[in-house]
Amino acid sequence: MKRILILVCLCAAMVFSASTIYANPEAYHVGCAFAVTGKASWLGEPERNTVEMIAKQINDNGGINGHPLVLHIEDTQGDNTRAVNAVKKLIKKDKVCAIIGTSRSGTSMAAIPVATQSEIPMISCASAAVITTPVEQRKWIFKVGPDDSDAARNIFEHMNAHDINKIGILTGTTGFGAAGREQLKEIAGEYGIEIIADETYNPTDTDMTAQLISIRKTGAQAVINWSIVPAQSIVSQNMQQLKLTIPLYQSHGFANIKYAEAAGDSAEGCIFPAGRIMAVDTLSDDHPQKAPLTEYKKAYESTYNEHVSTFGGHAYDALWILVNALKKVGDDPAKLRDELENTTFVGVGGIFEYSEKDHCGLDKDDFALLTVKDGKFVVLKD
Amino acid sequence: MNHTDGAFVDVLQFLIMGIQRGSIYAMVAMGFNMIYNATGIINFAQGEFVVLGGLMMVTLTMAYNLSIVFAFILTVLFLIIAGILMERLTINPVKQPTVLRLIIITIAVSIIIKGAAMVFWGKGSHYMRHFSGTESLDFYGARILPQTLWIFAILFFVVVAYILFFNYTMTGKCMRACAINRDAARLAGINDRKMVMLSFALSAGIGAIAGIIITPIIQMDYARGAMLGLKGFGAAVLGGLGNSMGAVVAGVLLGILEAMGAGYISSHYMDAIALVILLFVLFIRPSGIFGSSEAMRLKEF
Amino acid sequence: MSNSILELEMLRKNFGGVVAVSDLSLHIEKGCVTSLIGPNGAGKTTIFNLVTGFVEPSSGQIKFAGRRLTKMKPHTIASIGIGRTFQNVQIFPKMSVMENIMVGRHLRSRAGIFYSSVLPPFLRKEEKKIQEAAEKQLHFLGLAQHAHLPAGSLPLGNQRMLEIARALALEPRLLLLDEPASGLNARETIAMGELIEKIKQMNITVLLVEHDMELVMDISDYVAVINFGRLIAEGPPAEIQENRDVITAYLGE
Amino acid sequence: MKGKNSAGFLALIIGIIATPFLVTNDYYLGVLIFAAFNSLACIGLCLLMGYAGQISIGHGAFVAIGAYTSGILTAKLAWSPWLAMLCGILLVIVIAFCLGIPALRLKGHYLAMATLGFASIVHIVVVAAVDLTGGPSGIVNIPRLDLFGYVLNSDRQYFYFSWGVVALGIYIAFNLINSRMGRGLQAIHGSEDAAASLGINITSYKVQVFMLSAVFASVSGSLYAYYVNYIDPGPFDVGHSVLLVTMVAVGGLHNIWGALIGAIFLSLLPEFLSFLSEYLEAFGIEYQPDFDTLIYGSILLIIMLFLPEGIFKGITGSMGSVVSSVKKSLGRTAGREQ
Repeated sequence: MKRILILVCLCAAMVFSASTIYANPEAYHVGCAFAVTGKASWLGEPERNTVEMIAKQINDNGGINGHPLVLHIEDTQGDNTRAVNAVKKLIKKDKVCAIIGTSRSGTSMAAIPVATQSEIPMISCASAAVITTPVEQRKWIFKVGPDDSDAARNIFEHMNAHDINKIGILTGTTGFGAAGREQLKEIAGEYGIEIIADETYNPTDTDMTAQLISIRKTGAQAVINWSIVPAQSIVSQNMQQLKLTIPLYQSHGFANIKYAEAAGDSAEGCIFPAGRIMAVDTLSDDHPQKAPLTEYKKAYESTYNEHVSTFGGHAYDALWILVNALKKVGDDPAKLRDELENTTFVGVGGIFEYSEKDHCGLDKDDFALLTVKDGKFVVLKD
Repeated sequence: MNHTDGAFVDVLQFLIMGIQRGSIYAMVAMGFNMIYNATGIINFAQGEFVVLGGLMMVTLTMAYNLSIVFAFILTVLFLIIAGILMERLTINPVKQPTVLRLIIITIAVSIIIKGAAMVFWGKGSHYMRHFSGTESLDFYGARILPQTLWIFAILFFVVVAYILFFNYTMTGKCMRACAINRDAARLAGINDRKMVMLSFALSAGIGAIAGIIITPIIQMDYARGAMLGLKGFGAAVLGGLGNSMGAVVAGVLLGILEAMGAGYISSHYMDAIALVILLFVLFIRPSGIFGSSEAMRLKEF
Repeated sequence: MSNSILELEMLRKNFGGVVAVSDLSLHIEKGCVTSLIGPNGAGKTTIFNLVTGFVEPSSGQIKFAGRRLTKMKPHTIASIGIGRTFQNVQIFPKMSVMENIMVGRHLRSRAGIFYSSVLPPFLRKEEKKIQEAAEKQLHFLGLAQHAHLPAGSLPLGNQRMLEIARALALEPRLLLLDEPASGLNARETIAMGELIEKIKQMNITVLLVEHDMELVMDISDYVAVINFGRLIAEGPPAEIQENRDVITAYLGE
Repeated sequence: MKGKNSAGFLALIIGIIATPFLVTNDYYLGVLIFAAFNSLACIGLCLLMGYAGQISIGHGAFVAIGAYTSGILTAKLAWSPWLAMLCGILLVIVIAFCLGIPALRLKGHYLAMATLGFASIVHIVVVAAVDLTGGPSGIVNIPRLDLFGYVLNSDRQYFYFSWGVVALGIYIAFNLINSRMGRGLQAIHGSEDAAASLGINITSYKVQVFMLSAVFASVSGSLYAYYVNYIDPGPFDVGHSVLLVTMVAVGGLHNIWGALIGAIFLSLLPEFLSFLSEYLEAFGIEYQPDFDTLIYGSILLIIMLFLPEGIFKGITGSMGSVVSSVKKSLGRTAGREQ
């Protein structure tokens, strides 16, 4: 009996102390919902790391106009149900003024109704176009992930320049891969390119030989591998094994140096569109993004001792865009939303120009075509 | 492309890839069977053994730069200890074991192993160098990786060792006796609790070997266990639970079915094809291809 | 035997190479107690399983009240009026004694899954009838004081009684009892004999497999002796007791 | 329903009515709404596993079929959500019938594998049939449910509605258990031979209860779709099927209340863990959500090791001993006073 009493007291003390710590009326509360663990943790982890780093930086420098920035970070585990709960918790319990996240397109779509209904602005780090379109239904939703169609356009332009017009596509069966597959099929015609093989693989797949042989049989001139999961690095290895020498294009989901490392020398020479963060060193000094990119890369890599990735960059952009808006209008969600629509921001992912009609803000020029050379990402020159 | 095109080369290539996939399923299924024979349960943490084996091997070879052979032995030993620990801590203490309860316990263990692997090894995908290079070899026009040959060879070695162990050693014979009739074996003076522990040790060891040989090809991350476990379970059931040689054949068959299905029917429905066939086999032969219905009746749920 | 209720014609059952029942023909007369006796492994329980549809005959046929039972499922055979008990008591140990018997009323009630789960008020009448019938059985067998105990907690003798009560709840025309007295003490065995007499008086035909010869000779109207799956003798108890073949079969040469 | 169960049912109803007055934060209500979906599926699964003794590691598939039928018919064809839900129910009845007849002949692990295989096939089809299901991109703009023309917009309304459905589910389950059919099922669980000898059509009963439990799962899927307004294959993978079985086993296999408690417990556990991390951080203890998986697994293991019959039996058992000891001491004082 005594033990139970002590336990009750302890719990009460915990509740009390926790509530006093968070009761800081001056602070700006921002919610973050990332897939820190679970099947999409390679997205969520760098995102979480990035926002924690920036928040510390901001608070060390006196906060936002004197207001400390308090981040509430929730783990969605890449799971839709958890994402809905997380976003609801941020809005209803932590009373945040805006939400950054979620990491995946699927979790973003699940969370959108919650944010919309509560009229809290949400900046998604995922890239599917449906997140911000149609814009009338997505009044409160913004995203920093680039549109898949813009990435596809970059690839197709490069193909046009090299007289490639019959291609095979190979996509992962995740939200990212499926959205890419849709876009590729939709806009290939605009560039006079014919998709003659359409194959998919599971994120848990271990071997894409069969799919590549099917593509080889059709006589495709190039392969586009569109995926975000680690399994994609197996594709280039399988191609090397099969001695399949046609050009390999990858999506912007490949923009993680770990994937190139995993693929080893088989990844050499593959071409993919990506934000310029991946090849800062080879960027010319007069490029407007050079400064923020260098700064972010340096800060991230020195803090966490691991390579910077595009996904962390999304979180960087989202948080700074939000912080800039907070600086101007304070933490009223409605004002924040209006301010976000007028934002222009030079960030890691590109130059964001949000407007009433465009809640994505990036266009195809924010991608650069990169390639892998000596195990490093470099800007493709040809 | 050049002369390597052609239906025959494709078939051959699918066959090679199928056997490679299937070899892993076969080894997972053998692990399932060993524990099934000793306890009558399916160990849902079997896939996690494979993951642990792979990750451990990555660390030893890539971070500590140990030689492959040495790291191999160390990893298998590590997993055997892990298997014994699992049995001593979670299976042995259970006083009134019902099948479902033990299964849920193994599910819990699999979650714990997954969580621990995530904390220790992080969430990223880990890769390691192939045993002997990545330059693929020509085999009647089809391409085959040296690692694939390693996988075939090691599967063969494991199967031979398995047969020798269970047919020619006293311990192996005792384990078989326990599998056939536990009460009778106990009356004959066999320590059945020890046999259960041994079965966990061995099946963890086999899991480790599977993980080690496949990691260079598929890379390893903490969350792979569930899928490997599912496929291995499919192979074990297809072969007839408790029948390890049946499991080997069924595992390889399942791998070939998947590769052929992906190549000739549809990569979108690749996994479904193999599963549909599996279900049909079960519906026609309720105790698997090589299972006997008599043996099944002995070990009901 | 024109008045037979159950007719076995050239019945045969092979398990692999083993012949369990070999071209056996036997007619069971209506309203009588007929016993099947024979050494262990003679094929008596197999005959029960053949009659109740648990195993399919390799050849030959079974007729119950003029209907062929071949290819019928056990539950269908139960529905046309054959009840049975099992050699190793098969009660439902986690259910109460009362519920066990209520299960026996299964065929005498009709509610399906939809009515059962959605509209129970419409079923109160039926449920009440089931209960009343079950209570009647309990009283008949003197188990009423145990009605709400879990069946598994009863002593073996009562469990056997319960199993018979459950089969009686079916209101069968033919009741197959598989070694009802095995494992019972002398007093319980006598009670069992009295019970079988009572069942006979209810105009239910009884087919009995039993090793307790005293009981068999006491209550049977007719005895059939089986060895190695063959019928080696049949007739009234007194006749059987004199039969040389039977004595040889039981005692050996 | 009778005795303790009707008292429990009354308590449940009172709990459902009272909760939104005590818990005003939509976040907590939202969590409880998700718990209701799992509870519903688990009640059905408990009928199948605990009472008919048949395992199914494939009920996530029926949840998926319910959710997708609702999603496709309402979002793409603009049907009424109610009609769509009904179609989902009819569809799973047909599918459960077709699957159940061959599958329920299997036993133990073979049945487990067959249902598990079924669940992964459904998941693969949901992922691959892009034209029908939207594939991994899912289905957006699924409408909210309306009740007599009154849209269930707030979480409080949806809470009442979904838990009302759970209460209805429990009512149905108890009716069934205490009926002729329920006794038949328990008889099958006790001894298939004896049940058959009493005229119970075993195959038919197993298939019927399989179909009923599939209906529970399907309704839970439909409710999920109408609540989240978006579905993709993520929540309906094989892991979900395994989770449902785990919920039933953790709560207590042989009791509907157990299934309910298991479902609620495991639905809330991840949220508890996220609170745990906040409190630990508030005390300055570095806590990574990475440990959640580890803790979750450990809790599951501890329950299975120390509460073999599930949480429900564990709680009622200890409550029973408390009650009896209280009774005893009361009796003693009463005795002294006389």
